[in-house]
Amino acid sequence: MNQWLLVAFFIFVGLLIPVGAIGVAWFLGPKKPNPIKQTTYECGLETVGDSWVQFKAQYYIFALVFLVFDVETVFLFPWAVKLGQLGLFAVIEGIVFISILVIGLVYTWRKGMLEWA
Amino acid sequence: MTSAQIIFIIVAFFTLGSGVMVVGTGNLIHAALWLVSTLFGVAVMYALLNANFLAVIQVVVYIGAIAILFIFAVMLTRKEIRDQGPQLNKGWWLSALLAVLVFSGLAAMLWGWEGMSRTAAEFPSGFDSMSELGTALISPNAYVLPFEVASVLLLAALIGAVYIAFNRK
Amino acid sequence: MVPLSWYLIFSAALFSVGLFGVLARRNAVAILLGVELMLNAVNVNLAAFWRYLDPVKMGGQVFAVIVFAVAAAEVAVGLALVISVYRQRNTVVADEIDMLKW
Amino acid sequence: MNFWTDPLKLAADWLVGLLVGWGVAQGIAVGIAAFLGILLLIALLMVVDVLLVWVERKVVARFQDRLGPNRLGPWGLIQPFADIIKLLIKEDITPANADRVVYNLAPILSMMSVLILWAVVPLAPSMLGVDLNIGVLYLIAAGAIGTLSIIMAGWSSNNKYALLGAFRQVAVLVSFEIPMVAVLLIPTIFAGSMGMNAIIQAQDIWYVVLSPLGAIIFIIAAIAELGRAPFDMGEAESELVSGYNVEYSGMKFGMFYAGELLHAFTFGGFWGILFFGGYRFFGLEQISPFLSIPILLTKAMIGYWIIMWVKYTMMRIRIDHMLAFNWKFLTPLAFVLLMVTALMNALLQRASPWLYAAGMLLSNIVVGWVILEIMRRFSRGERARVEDAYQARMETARH
Repeated sequence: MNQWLLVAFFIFVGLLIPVGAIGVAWFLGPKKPNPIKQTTYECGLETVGDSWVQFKAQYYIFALVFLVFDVETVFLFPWAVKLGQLGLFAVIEGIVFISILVIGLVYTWRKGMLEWA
Repeated sequence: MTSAQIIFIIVAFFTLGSGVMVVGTGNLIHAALWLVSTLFGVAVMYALLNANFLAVIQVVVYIGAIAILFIFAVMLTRKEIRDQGPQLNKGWWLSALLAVLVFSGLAAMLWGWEGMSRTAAEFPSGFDSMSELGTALISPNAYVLPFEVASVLLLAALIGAVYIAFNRK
Repeated sequence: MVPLSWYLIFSAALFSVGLFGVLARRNAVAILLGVELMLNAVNVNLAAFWRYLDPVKMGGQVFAVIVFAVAAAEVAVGLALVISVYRQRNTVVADEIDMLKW
Repeated sequence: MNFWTDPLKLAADWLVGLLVGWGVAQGIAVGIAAFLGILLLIALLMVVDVLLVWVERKVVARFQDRLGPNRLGPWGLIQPFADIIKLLIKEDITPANADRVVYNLAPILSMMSVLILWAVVPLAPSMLGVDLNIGVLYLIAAGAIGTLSIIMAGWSSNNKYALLGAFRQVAVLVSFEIPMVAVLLIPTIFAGSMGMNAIIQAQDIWYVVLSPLGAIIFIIAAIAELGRAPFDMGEAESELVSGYNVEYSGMKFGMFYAGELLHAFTFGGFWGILFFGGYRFFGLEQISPFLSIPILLTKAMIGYWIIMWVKYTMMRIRIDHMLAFNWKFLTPLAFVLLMVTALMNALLQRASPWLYAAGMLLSNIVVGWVILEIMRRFSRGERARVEDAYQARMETARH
């Protein structure tokens, strides 16, 4: 049997349990909606303006740096699996790869992108 | 029709439906979330093709990083998140026509090809795609150069993107 | 067993959907979403050819992995450009970004 | 093959035989048996989860010099069940401005991202959901879905606190994923495989001995991934009232809460699997799954206890410090450690296992010592800078 079928079962059951729990709660709980109850919570004040506001660019920078690093480290997994059998050449290769990664990190650091300014 | 075919058809329609929603929906956050579901469908495709590594990095890289980046970018480029005005160009029907033409052209081309009904080759016994991929990526007479160049490409992308997005005035 | 053609047709359809998105959407971020769909369609093709032609040769998977890297780079730079333009011009509508026309 | 050595296979064979006897096709019967097994596993996990609520409350009470729940049942053991009943009969409020579909999907995905982790957890040598050859990456993939659920919850609530909490939480989560992935490469290098079972089988010497720094970095990154204190930026009560789940109530909130606890327990388990030999304990696991499952769960519980210990001892770190700590300390350290490990692995390839372990341990100690030395110098410099600035300010104030 394909392994992924079992993963699909896990995902299905993993969805089933929370859906079931929330469904039972929805079935059992009282349903008396009113406009005051359904307002957005803002520490007792009435909410001002839209909350889907614009965010600071810093979040994007962190996500960006993360994206690049994530892709590169994920690529290292096939390398790590075969490392034992391939000897010193593979190690040097991987070290070059990681060093290029670290250069990127040093560059962003030097440019002050990693500051939460 | 076998069970594999039924699963394929369900996944394919799910993925394509989500893809249509990506290009069709007005709210960009919704579009990004539909993109996530499309990407997940593609990951299932990889799983159906026994490409374990691709299936997992599809989820890790695309859903875990690229989709998040899209959502962040949408939040950053908005004063009011709900789009005003039309989402599509004036000549959108031309684009639709072109897309349909491309699809029918590709389909027609595939129709005449003799490899169409080819079925998957069996894996040799003891075949571990993960370890083969490791060998292919790092052994000197295989794909070591693309592997290293990919890291240089990503370094360039990082430097370029950081420079562009964050040029403080 | 699913024949190869199904995967190819599927990926052609996904590619066309992405193409429509790239051509028809006005918002630059949405255009990049369309590009992502197209890249994914390409990757499905590569994986399918790897599986159906000669699974012992890992070329198809390696190619797909490189496409992942390219996609990541493309998104990083593309979205950075969009954000940069937004900060200067206050718009993300592709038609209104026309600084280089003059 | 008897009940004592392999109960699961026995039960599965019996069930398949029964179903085939009823005229069900072989493949479908196996599928049904697998499905029921998974259902059983996850149902048991939910029971564990309920008990974790009790453990958590009891332990935090002790940390804070209180008694914790002690009214209902012996030692308050019935308390979590009462909590569940309360959550079940509470009104399910959806804010009027929320994006309904996304809002309701987020807690479900959050719980799912935790439950599917157990697909790759080996409970015993012959007892695990799926022995994927990419098991380690599966961990990261499930985490990606969890990250997505947080951003969905924050955005769809249409609440400023929720959105801010979600954004901060996601920034922290993605940042700490880098050292996490880098450190996950270390057991992969040692074992030469990404499968969880293979990693456990290869641990004749626990990997915590080979790479203590790796184990420490993993648990720090794991705490951040879990969004627990000191990295609980997303739900900082005092700043953001409750962060991304502020608008959630009733069972939907319960899903986030239960998901968080089970996630912590699961990561305790992964810590045990990757660095402390998983179900292995002096050959006891060979005797019976009835011994190996308690061994694994005990290790998971110890990991969970350490996570709780950190949570109730440390105060919350400011977000800029948190990100600086990750990008300027943890990530470079993880990469350096990775490079050193790869190099040592190649050099000690032909050495005996004990020499290999000693060399690895030594290299870890050297890296740790160097990093501590750098930290010490840096902090002394910082202190001198701050004190000089203070002195200078005092001087100007005097004049």
